[in-house]
Amino acid sequence: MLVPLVVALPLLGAAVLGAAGHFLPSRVDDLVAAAIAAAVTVLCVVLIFHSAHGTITYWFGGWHPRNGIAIGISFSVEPLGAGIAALIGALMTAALVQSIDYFEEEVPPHFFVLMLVFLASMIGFALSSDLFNMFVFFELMSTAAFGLTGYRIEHRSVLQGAINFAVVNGIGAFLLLAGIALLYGRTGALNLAQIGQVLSRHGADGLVIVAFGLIVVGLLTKAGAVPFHFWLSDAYAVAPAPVCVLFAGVMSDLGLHAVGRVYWVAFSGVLGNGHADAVRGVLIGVGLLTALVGALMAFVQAGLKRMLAFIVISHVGIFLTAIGLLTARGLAGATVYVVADGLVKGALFCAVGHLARRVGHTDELIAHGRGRSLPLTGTVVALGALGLAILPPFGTFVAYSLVERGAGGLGYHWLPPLLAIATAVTGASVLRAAARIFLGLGPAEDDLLVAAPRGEEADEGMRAAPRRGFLLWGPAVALLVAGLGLGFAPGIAAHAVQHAERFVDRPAVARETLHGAPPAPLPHVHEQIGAAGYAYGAGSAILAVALAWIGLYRRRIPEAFRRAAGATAGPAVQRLKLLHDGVVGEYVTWLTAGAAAITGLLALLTR
Amino acid sequence: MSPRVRLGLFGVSAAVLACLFVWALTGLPQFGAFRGEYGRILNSAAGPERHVTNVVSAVTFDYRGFDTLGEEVLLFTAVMAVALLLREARSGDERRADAVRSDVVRAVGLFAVGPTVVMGLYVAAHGYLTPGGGFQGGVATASGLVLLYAAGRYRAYRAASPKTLIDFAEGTGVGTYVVVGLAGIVVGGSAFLENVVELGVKGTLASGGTIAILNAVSGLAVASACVLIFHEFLEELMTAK
Amino acid sequence: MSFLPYALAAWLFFVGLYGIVTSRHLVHLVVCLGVMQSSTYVLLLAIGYRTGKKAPIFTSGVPTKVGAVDPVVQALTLTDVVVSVVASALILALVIEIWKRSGKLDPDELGKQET
Amino acid sequence: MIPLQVVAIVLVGLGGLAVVAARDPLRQALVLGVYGLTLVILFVVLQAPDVALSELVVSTVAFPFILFTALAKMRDRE
Repeated sequence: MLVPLVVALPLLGAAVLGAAGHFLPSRVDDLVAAAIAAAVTVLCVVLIFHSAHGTITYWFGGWHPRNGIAIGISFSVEPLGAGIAALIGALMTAALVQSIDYFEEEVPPHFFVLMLVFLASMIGFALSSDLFNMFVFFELMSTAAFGLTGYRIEHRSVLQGAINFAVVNGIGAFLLLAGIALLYGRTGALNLAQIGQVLSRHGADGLVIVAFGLIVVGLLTKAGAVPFHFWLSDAYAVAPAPVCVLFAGVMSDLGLHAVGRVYWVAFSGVLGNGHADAVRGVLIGVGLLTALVGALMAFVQAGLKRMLAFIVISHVGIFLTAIGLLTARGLAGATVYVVADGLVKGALFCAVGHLARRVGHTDELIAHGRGRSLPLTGTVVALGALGLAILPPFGTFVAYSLVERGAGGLGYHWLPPLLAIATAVTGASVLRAAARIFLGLGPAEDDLLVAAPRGEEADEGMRAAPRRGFLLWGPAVALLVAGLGLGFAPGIAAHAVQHAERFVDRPAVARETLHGAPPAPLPHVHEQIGAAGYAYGAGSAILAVALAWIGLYRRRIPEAFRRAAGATAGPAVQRLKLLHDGVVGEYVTWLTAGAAAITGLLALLTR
Repeated sequence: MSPRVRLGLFGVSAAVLACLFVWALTGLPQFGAFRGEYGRILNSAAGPERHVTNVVSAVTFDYRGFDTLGEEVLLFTAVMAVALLLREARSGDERRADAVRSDVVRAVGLFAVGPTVVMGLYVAAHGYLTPGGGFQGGVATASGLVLLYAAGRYRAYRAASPKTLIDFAEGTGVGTYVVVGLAGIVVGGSAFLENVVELGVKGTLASGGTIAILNAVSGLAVASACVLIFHEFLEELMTAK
Repeated sequence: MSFLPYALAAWLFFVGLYGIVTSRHLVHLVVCLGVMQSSTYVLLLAIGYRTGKKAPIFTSGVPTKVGAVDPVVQALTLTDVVVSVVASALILALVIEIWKRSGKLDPDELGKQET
Repeated sequence: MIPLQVVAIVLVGLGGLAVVAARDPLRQALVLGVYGLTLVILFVVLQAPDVALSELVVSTVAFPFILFTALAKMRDRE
C-alpha cells in the first residue's frame, strides 16, 4: 500500500510541475518539491520498520506470481534497501532546502522536475527486484542526472563533464542490458529471485559468468569504480553543489548496493558454491584499487568539489570491498557505511555549497583564509572530515568496524589496515583544505596540488553575495548530525547483520518472493566492537590529522626525506593525474579494458 | 595517451571482451528454440484476461506497465533536460526565413501532413488490437507536424505547436499515467496500476480496460515529447548565433 | 548458421564501440552510440524468436494454442527504441551548446585543452 | 532460419559498419536512415511488427530530423 507511493508521489509531482511549474515562482516550485521529498523520506522510514518483520513484496498491477513464476514487476522492501531509500529522501530534502537560497537566479521549473524524477528513479532502483525494471530506473537516473549536471551551461567544462557522463554511462547501460538479455535467454525470467532459482539448477558456464561480469561492470560504471571512474570526477566537479549532495551522497553507492543484490538474489546459488573465492577476489581487488587510487587522487586536488568527487570514488572502493567479502556481515557493514558516509558526504557538499555561495571559490589555494567568517561551516567540514576518517564512535566508525570483523571472519587480517589508510587519506585531504580555507593555515601555494580548471570551482556566474545563511548551512548541519549520530543508534550494527543474514539466504528469499512463504526467523546476533576496531578507528583519525599537517607544512620536513618520497611517489602521481584528461575516447577505452579485465579474470578464476 | 596507445589498448581489450561475449552467446539456446516460461504464460493468458489481441501491448501497458511508466518518464525527463540545456533566451526577432524553398518539396510536404497525422493517430489508437500503439503512433503524429515545417510553413508549424499547451499536454500525459496507477489503489482497493475499468469486448476499440487508457495517455505524452524536442531543435536552428 | 543473429548482435556492439573510441566528431560519436544500442535490440529479439511461430498478435481466427514468439522481449524493446531517440537528442543538445561555446566538435581536441 | 532472415542479418551487419565508417556526419545521417530501414526489415522477419513500427517512425523521420537540424545549426559558423 505504501510501497508504490514512494515512487508515484515524486513522479506525480514532477508531472504537475512540468505542466504548471511555469506559472509559479521558482521558490514555490522548490518548496513543493522539497515537501514531496520530505514526505517520501517519512514514508521510507516507515517502511524500514514495517519491513522489519519480513520482506514486503509488492506486485505492480496486482500480478502475483503464477505457480511460482513471476509475470509482473515487483518491489522487494527489506530494512536495508528501505534504509538506503530513506537516505535518498533525506539527501534530496536537504538539497532542495538548500537550493532555495543557493541559486541567485530564477530557476526554471525543469530543474525541480528533474530533481523529483531523480528522486523517484533512485528509490525505484534501490527497491526494485526485477532486473529490467532496475535497468529502466538506471537509465532514468542517468538521464535526470546528466541533465542536472549540465545545469550551468555557461562554461564548457560543465558541458564536457555532462557529455562524458552521458557517453560512459550510456555504454555502461548497454553492457548491463546485454547481461540482462543473456540471462533472459537462459532463464526466461526477469525477476531476480526467479533468475536465481533457474540458475541454481545448472552449473556456472560461460553464459552465467559473462552475464555476471557484464552486469557488474555496468553497475560499477555507475558507481565509479576504477577504471570506470573517469567520468565521475569530471561530472561531480561541475554540477551545482545541491545536486552534488545527491550524486556524492548516494547515486554512486546505489550501483554497489545493486551489485550486492544481484549477486545474492540471482547469482549466489550458482556462483556461491565453489566459485565464491573467484568472485570475492575480483570484487575485493577492484575495490581496494579504487579505494587507494581515489584516496591518492583526492589528496592532490586543490579544488574541493573535485577532491570530494575522488573521495566518493575512494569510498565506493571501500564499500565494494565490503560487499565483496560475500558475507552477511560485509553486506551489513557496507549498507550502514553507505548510509552514514552518504549523510556525511552530503553534509560536506552542502557546506561546500555554502562556501561557494559566500566566498565565491572552493579552491583551497584561492580561497585560502577567506572562510574565516564562516566558523560554523568550517566546523561542519572539519567534523565531516573526521567522520570520513572513521573517528570513533561515530556512524562511519560503527560501519567500518562491521567490515573489519567481516574481513577478520574470513581471515583477511591484512584488509582492514588498507581500508583504514584510505579513510585516513580522504579525511586528511578535507582536513587540510579546511585548515587552509577556514583557518588560513599553511602557505597559499603548493605545486603538488592540481588546481581546478577555470570556472569550475567558482561555480561560474555565482557571485560572492552575503546572504542570510540558515537555509544554506542548516541542511549541512542536519545531515552531519544524522550521519555522525547514526553511531549512537542502539543496536544498529546487530540489526543490520540480522537483516543481512536473512537477505543472503537465497532459497528462503526466493520462496518468500515467489511463493509467499513466511519469512525466515531473524537469527540472534550479538555485535560488539573489539579493541582492534577501536585501534583502527583512532589510528585512522590520528593519521588523517598527521597527513593533513604534512600536507600543509611539508616544507618543514627534512629535505632528504622529502626528496626521497618525491622521487618514489612523484612520477606515479604525475602519470595518474595525466590519465584524467577529459578525453571521452580514452575513458571509453578504459571502460573496455576494465570490462575485459574483470570479466576475463572471473572467467579464468572460475575455470 | 597517444592515439596509437589508445587504439592498441582498445584493440586488445575489445578482442578479449569479444571472445568472452561470443563464449557467452554460445550458451544461449539455439536461435529459434527459445522456450521461456514467462512469454508462454503471457501469450496464452493475455487474451482471456485482458481482452486484447495484441499481447505485446498487454505486456507493455499492463503486465509490465510499471516499466512503461518508467520509459515514459524517461522521455519526459529527456525533454525537460533538453529544455533546461537550451534554455538561453532566444531573441524573437532574429528568425531566419523558412529553410525550404523548393515548391515541389513544399507541395509534397503539405500534401503529406494530413495523412501522416491521421495515420499516426490510427496507429496509436489500435495498439492493443494490431501492431502499433501509443509509442509508435505518438512519434508518427509528431512527425506529421514536423512536415509542416518541411513544407516551408514555419509559421504554420509554430501555430500548430503552441509551446505552453504542449508542455501542459506532456505533463498531463505522464501525470495521468500515475493517476491511473493510483486509481488502482484508491478505487479498486488493490494494487498500483491494477485494472479498474470494464474490460470490454475483445477485438474492438473499447477493450482492454486500463490498457486502452494507458495507451492513449502514452500516445499523448510521446507525441508531445517529440513535438517539444523538435520544437527546441528548430528554435535553436532558427535563432541566428 | 543458427549462430548468425547472435553474432550480428556482437558485431554491432563492437563496431559501435570502435566508432566511439576513434570518433573525431561528437555527432558521429552520438550516432555510434545508437549503433551500439541497436545491438541490444537485435540480441533481445533474436533470443525471443521461435522458429515457425508468428508475432504475438491473436486477431480473430488465430487460436492462442498455436503459440507465438516471445512477447516480453518485444515489449522491452519497442519503448526503448522511442526513448533512445530522445536520449540521443539530449546528448546532441549538449553537443550544440559545446559547439556554441568553443566552435569545436572533436572530442580529442576538447579534452586536451582542458588540462 | 529462413533465407530472408539471413539476408536481413547480413544487410544490418553491413549497414552498421557503414554507419560507423561514414566519418562525415552529414553523409552518416543519410546512411543511418538506410541502416534504420534494414533494422526494420530484420525486426519484421523476426516476427516483431510492433518493434519494427517503432524503429520505422524513429529512423525515418524523428532521428534524421533531429540530426539534420543539429548539423544545420552547427554548419552556421564554419
